[in-house]
Amino acid sequence: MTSELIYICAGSGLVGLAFYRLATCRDMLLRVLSLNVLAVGIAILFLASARNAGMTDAVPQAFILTGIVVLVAVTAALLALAEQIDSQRDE
Amino acid sequence: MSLAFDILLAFGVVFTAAAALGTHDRVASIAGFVVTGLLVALSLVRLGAPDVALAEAAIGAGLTGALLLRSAWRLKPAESRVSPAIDRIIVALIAVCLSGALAWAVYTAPGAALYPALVSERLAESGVTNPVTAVLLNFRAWDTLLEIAVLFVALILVRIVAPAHPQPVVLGELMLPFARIVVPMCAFLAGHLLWQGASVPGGAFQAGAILAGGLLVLMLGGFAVLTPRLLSWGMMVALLGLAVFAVAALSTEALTGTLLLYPDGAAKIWILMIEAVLTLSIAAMLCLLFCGMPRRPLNDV
Amino acid sequence: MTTVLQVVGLTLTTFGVSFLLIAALGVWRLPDVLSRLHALTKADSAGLALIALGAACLKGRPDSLLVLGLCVVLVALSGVTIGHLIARAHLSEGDLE
Amino acid sequence: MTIHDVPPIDRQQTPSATTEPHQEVLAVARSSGRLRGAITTGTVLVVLWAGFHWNDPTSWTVGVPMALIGGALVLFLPASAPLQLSPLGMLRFAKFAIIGILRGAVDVSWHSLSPRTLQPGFIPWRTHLPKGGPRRLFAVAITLLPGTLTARIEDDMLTIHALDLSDATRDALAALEAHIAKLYRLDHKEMVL
Repeated sequence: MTSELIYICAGSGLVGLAFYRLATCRDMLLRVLSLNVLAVGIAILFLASARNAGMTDAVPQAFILTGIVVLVAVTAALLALAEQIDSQRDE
Repeated sequence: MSLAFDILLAFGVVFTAAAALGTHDRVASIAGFVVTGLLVALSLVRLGAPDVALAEAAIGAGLTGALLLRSAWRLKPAESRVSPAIDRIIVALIAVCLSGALAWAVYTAPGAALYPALVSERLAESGVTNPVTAVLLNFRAWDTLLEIAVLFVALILVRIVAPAHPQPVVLGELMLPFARIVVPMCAFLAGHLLWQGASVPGGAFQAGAILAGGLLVLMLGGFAVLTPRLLSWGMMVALLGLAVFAVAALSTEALTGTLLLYPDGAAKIWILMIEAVLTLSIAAMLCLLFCGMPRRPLNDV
Repeated sequence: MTTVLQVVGLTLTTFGVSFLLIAALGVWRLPDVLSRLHALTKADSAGLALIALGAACLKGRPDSLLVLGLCVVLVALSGVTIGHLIARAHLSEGDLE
Repeated sequence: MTIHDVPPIDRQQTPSATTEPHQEVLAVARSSGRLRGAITTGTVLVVLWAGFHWNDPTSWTVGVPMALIGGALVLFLPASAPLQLSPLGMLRFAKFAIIGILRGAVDVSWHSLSPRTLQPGFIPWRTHLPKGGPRRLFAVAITLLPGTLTARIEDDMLTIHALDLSDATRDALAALEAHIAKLYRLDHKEMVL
């Protein structure tokens, strides 16, 4: 149980850090990066809580796997939008 | 001993994430993010989730890092208006409270383990022996179908917004031996992960991500230029995954009366077929998401 | 037999890990970018090769040698290529003496 | 530095398409060379697959398409000349390379521990090896061997960054060049090219 607690602390630490950065930063790229860190922190939390007697539940694993793939698509879309906003601002 | 390793690893994860988020140098920040992703992949292995760890290393650290690096050269840095100290202190307090509350809530949540029993009970009839693959492509295949749809929607969004296409640079002679070995190896590893995903960690998402990496070596090394013809082929392959998955859903409906309930005894073949097409399709989608898709043909390149 | 393999495996792994540690130290202590690349390309490949060999000994099955060999080849190749690319980019920025 | 600062690649200047006389003949040779490369790659992949999954014949349902895709991806790469390696040379070169890599690691570790003694600098090196495979192998091997790192390749002119500028380094480079020449069965007449 202790090793789960360690990873729960790490995961919630990541969430806190990413939240702070999202709230204080104006740079688009760093915001997208913080969003990714936030998602990673939640993944660790989810999987640490899914552990039971040395086994990890398969259903949350599948959810997180889906989440990682969706997140990369969201990141690509957000970056494309940010680039577009940047070039519109130029004109 | 293993506890010391866990503490060191967790500390490393938080430390690299703090370093990544704390610096104003974008490249350093992205490098920190990639290292964080790799350490997180290691800690996911420690948490007994090697399938997720593979996906995190390939997609979360690798492809996302490459995407961020691509955009770092295009996005202008924001005007450095530092928020007032009082704001930052308040936000920091909220963040600390949030972390603490989250950790407490997760740690004390009642561990109602409902799924493991259900999954292991029906694993024998799912056609595969890796429980994660069984959940992804049998028990909750409907979710995965929608996930592919989400990926495709993101692709369409990128196509509409049409960011600039990355210009490959002349990277010199040594790119050729690198590509000659790494590109076929990517295909090999993708096939290997796809095949072994039925019984041990692996599967279509990890395989697709690795194949996409191989395609990106070809693109960024300047060996393959994204001509309009290649682009439309890529779009076709990207759509193929969604189409095949949807057709499979409809034909299972016709055969068994339930969406994505595979016929008895044939589940493994169905899953393998869907996964094989999904691998190609995910690779094409990830590659196109990275390269962007200009509306105009690339005449002026 | 197994104990001999284990001792050999542990020794090789220890050597490999110390190469990696020294490479990290080198990145920190060497004076300029190009000298640091030396530490990254050479000590890394050799360290990983030794660790892989040690791991194969510890595992005691010959078929793991194939997977580990593949890993070593890929890491060495990408180390060399990326080292060269960084050096090349560094030179074209005009730092050639 | 990365994707955007350098002008885009000009397809006419890639190493495979040089300005030599019989363009059409060369084009045919190139496309057949590519096909040969793809077939070689596919065969290697099949052998690797057999090594990984020898105990599971059903795995070929994935293995065969994988080998086809891997071979097809290689079609994008420019062709290189067929390999004419001597088997004995390969064994000798492997021994030389393994010893060299270990020595390189020890050497650089030593320098990391005492960086004050270091006098790094550049060595320009005009190689006699013909362009293509031999020259690329030379560049890769330089980076793995003690104290040297290929920093730039311009035709037969290599710029090598060395941790030690003494004659010993030059001798080691000459020895490496001779080893590669033996590996590819090149004699001196061809090397003057």
